[in-house]
Amino acid sequence: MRDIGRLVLVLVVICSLSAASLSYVRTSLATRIEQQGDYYVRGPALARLFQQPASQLLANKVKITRDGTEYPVFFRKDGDQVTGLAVEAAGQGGYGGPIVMMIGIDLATDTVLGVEIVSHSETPGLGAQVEKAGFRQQWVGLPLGSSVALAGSGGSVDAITGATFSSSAMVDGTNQVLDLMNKNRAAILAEIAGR
Amino acid sequence: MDLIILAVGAIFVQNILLAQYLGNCPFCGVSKKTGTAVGMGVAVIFVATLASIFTWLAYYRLLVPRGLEYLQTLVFILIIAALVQLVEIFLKKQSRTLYDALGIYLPLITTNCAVMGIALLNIKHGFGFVDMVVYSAASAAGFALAIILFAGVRERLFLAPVPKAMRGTAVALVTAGIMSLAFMGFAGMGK
Amino acid sequence: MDFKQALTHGFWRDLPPFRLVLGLCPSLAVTAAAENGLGMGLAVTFVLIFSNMFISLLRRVIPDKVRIASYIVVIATLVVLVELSMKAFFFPLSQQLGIYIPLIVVNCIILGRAEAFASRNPVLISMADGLSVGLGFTVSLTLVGSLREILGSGTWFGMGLFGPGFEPFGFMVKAPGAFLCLGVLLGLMNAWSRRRGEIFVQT
Amino acid sequence: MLVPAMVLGGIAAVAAVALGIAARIFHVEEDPRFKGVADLLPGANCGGCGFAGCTACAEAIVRGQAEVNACVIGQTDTARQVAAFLGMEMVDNEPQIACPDCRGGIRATRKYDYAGFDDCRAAMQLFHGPTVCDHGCLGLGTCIRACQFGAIRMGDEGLPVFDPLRCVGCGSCVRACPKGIISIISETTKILHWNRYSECLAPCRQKCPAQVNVPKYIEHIRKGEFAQALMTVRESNPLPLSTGRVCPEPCSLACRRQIEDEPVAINYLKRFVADWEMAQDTRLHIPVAPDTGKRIAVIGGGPAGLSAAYYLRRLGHAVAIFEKMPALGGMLRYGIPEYRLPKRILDWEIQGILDLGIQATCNVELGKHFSIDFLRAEGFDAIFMAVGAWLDKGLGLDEDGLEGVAPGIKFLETYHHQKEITVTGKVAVIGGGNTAIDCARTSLRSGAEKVTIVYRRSRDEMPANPAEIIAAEEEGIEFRFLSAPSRILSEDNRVTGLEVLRMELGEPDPSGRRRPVPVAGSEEIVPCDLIIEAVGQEPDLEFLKSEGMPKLPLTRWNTIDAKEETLQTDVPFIFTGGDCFTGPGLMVEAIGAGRYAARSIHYYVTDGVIPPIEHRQTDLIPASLFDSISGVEEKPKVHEPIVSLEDRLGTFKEVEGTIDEEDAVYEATRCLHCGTYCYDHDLEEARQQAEQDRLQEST
Repeated sequence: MRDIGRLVLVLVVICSLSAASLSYVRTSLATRIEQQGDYYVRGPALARLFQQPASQLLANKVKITRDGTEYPVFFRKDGDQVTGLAVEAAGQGGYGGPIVMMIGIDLATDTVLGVEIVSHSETPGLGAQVEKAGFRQQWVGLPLGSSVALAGSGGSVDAITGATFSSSAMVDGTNQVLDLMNKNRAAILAEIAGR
Repeated sequence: MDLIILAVGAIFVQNILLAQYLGNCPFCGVSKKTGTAVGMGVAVIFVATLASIFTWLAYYRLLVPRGLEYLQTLVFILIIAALVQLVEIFLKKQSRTLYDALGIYLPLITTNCAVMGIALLNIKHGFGFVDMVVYSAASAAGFALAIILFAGVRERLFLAPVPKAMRGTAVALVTAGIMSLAFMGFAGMGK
Repeated sequence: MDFKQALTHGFWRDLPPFRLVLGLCPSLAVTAAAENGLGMGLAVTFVLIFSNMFISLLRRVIPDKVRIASYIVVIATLVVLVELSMKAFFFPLSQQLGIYIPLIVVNCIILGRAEAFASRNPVLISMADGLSVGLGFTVSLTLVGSLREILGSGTWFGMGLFGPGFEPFGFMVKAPGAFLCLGVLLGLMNAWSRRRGEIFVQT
Repeated sequence: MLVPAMVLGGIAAVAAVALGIAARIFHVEEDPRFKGVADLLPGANCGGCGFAGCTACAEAIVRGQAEVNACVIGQTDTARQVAAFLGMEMVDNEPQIACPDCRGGIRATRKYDYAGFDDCRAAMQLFHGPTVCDHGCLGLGTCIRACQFGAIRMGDEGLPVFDPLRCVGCGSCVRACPKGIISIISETTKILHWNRYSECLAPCRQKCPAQVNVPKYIEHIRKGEFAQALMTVRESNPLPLSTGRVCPEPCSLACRRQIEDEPVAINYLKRFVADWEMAQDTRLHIPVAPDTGKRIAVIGGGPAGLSAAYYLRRLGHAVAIFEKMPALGGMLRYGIPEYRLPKRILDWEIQGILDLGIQATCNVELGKHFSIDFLRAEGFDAIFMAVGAWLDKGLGLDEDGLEGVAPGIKFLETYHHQKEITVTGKVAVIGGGNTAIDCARTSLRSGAEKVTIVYRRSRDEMPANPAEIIAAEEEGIEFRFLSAPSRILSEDNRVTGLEVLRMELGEPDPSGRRRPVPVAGSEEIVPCDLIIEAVGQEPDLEFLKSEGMPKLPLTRWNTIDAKEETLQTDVPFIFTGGDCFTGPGLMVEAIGAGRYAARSIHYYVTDGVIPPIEHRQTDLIPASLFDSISGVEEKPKVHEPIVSLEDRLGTFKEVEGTIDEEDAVYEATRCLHCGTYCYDHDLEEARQQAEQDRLQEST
């Protein structure tokens, strides 16, 4: 039994040391990792949404947590006035996993500016067509305060042929954002103001 | 229905061996005889499913609540290694026949990237529990399918007049490439 | 094995994944582009050098029965370290390599070298062995990656090579191309060894 | 930092404890060597070896299904450690490798011309292949294509040639060959192998009681590979130095060359390679299998005992020899005189056998100092009884108590013990065997005036080696053939003469020799002072009556009874062989019996069951005894250097010398390398013919 004791001890010590050192590294690198992620993953989407270099926008970031899900929200300021938001959401139900998208919102008109794909793992040539401008054009100008649905389910969004799963993941992500905006608009603005 | 589509997709379209390149070491090492390949395939189905369940639980019940997602690699490999060994010890004592048929392949699975890969993919895809179980079993079944088919081909290949330099692993890889090409034909099936 | 041998054997005699048929999965999966191959190779090299170092240092401390388990933990720790650093400093690459980075843990080359070499040799020579095998692996991966990228996308390390008229051989960057490319390279290498009259066993 | 450390540490602890407990609860008894080897392997479980993980690979290695260097990760270091652990040494030139069992090739006669698909299996479909020989190689090279390691190429003689350095013993060629003539051979399989009718066997190889692969070692000699030649001999004969000197060469009686020419001097060649090793004074490495943990007692250190001990040791068992006399060797030492087999050479040879790790105790006699029960109590798993046949048969002529009458073996034995014994006066030796000649030549060297050999049949029927008879004649020994002793004349209890009766040859008796019939009234007196009776021996089985002996049934010839097929006696753990089983026989028969018993004992102690040898070859295969050889030119046989007559008489110098290297290689070229149906016509001519055929085909 003492034999086993020694084995267990050695293993536990090694594991604990490794976990401790890793958590140290992780803590020291955490900010940088997040910045890198924002820069490479969200940056391009943001830049396209607001038509301005991402570097000006990446710092304008808050995180809103709702129902256990965290939504990163970026904002655009004209002077002191917050004129636009970009909310990121993960649309569930995609063929290769969730589709992460960013939805731009024009606060002046209360409409959707457009949608950009942050990341996806859909099949090239099929689900990957969600990236195509033609498909995404359907988002421009959607009013806040409602929800969307695929044409097949009586809604307004035309799905991509052969990629129903990907399309419905897009709809799912959009509805999450619309819902968040409708219910938490004040809280978000307060959070931004608080920075 | 969704689950069936998920399964078909995992077996054929995103075949773990031929499309995701996971588990190639045993694919080349253990595919020399059909019998061995069958044993290995079945053992992988069993272990991959079991390991996925445990790693999934560990990830969502242990790591996520404490914000330790970055430790997943470490935790997963520990769990898989311990689990495989436990199953092996248990089988050896309880059912020698089962052990001789499947158990002997268990050690090979610890370092089989297919098993670890499936566990990681489960997390990456963000599956719920049921989806996860189906996906894991189906992916492993895809592995089994590919390795058994491949072993059949290799048995024939063994006696084929292959140029000397291409004998063995080289021609096996080329064959795998052709099989992979065939599996590409499944693209678009499922979802 | 002396020091010089330890430093050089990874480049031909035990060149992975060709001569030492191990670590096939990453060789196939991440070599769609030369850059990815290089990155993966370097990550493996890093892990190899340091896993060899730690294991060589700990070889007298670790009891035999938990040897393998301890090695796996050491390797996994290093892999997570690589994963984290890559995310912090080479983010796009880390996205490209995806789950194949954590899968370095189960790459037999590393555990193999740890067991076959580091657990029996002093620190410096073990690190030299790690460096040699790791760089050999890097060279192989970069080579496969270059071939596949040039043929499959018409670029090399992202630089366009042929101009717009080139219709890429798209098959090469997909899974079948990976198998085919590796198989043919292996065959060529065998043919070369054969011509040199080397005796070696390719299982 | 604490939380992750605790989480991970916790997981590790749970896993380790669970494993520890499981390992205890579900513990399974296994061969400890599995674990030992598995611990030496990398444990990476990569599957590169083709086995299911390192444990499976370890099991395969221990079982001998995989080579010690099976691991692709571990490379040479691991292989060496595994080998050391298993008690094997890595021997570069003796791994488990493929061996073709056909010597035919282009020499084989064709039934028809085959122009089909270039594949042996395809050719097989058509009347079992185009060669006359049923089991011969078809030479289309399917095995070459099956080999993944490039270890096989087609040789000049139309036979696949195996490169032992490249061969890994994977067995793909064995599976590919439709004729089943390739086998994976390890040292163990070689030792356990006995000829079968289904094999391609040269007549000499069939005839040799020890089944030495004669053509193979001769071929090695021809190529100058003396070490391999000697190792080939040692596969079935551990005493090449002694056999090379005293063997009467039954093999050469079957030699096909004698149809047109003199037979090949097989024994000179054997003696040459054996002496070659001794002249180097470095012993060749003899591989020994890993220890099995079984213990075998060998009673009797003669040729049968030594041979059994040698092979049992090489199969991995622990062997102890118990010898009654002060030194090992049995009849070789005490029955064969110095001038035929110098003791110095015998000692060197026996030492080589003992060096394998065999324990030998001399001066202990069964029944007097120890018993079978004692050996069982000591933990011996099996016993090999090879006590020989040391009891001289008498003539039944009231010779008891007379001074001047000596039994043959007793005479030689006494001679060995007291080197200074002198023989004076006239000596009559009765008998026609080698013992009689040995007695005669020994007494001549010890001072006898005149030596006469009295034998009741004619010279052609003498069982002694013809060479010995000639040598004895040269030395001036008188032979009285067709004379049977009828009465011993004596004065004052001292022998003065021997009355003999002339004989005529009548009808053949069951032994095939013509029965001598006495001619009435033909009595003659041979005056002599010493009569040596060398008319036969039988085993001295007094010990069977002692305590602690199980009951062993005897045959009617007063030898120990055992099953012919296994040499197992009625007491399952006791095996027997050699003279005490067959009655007095040749040394090479005893050597064969020793290996045969080793095979039975090996299976008995490891598996418990001794598998019968299917189609075991006992008689010569008629097809192999072709009676004409065409295209063979006469080439004179070499002759051994022989010590001059003056030097021989009065000394015990070794009479025959060893041939030199040049002669040995020349003599080796005289071998026809017979198979069952094929032999070297004239290799050059056959080659040219094959070349012409090939040219014709291509045009």
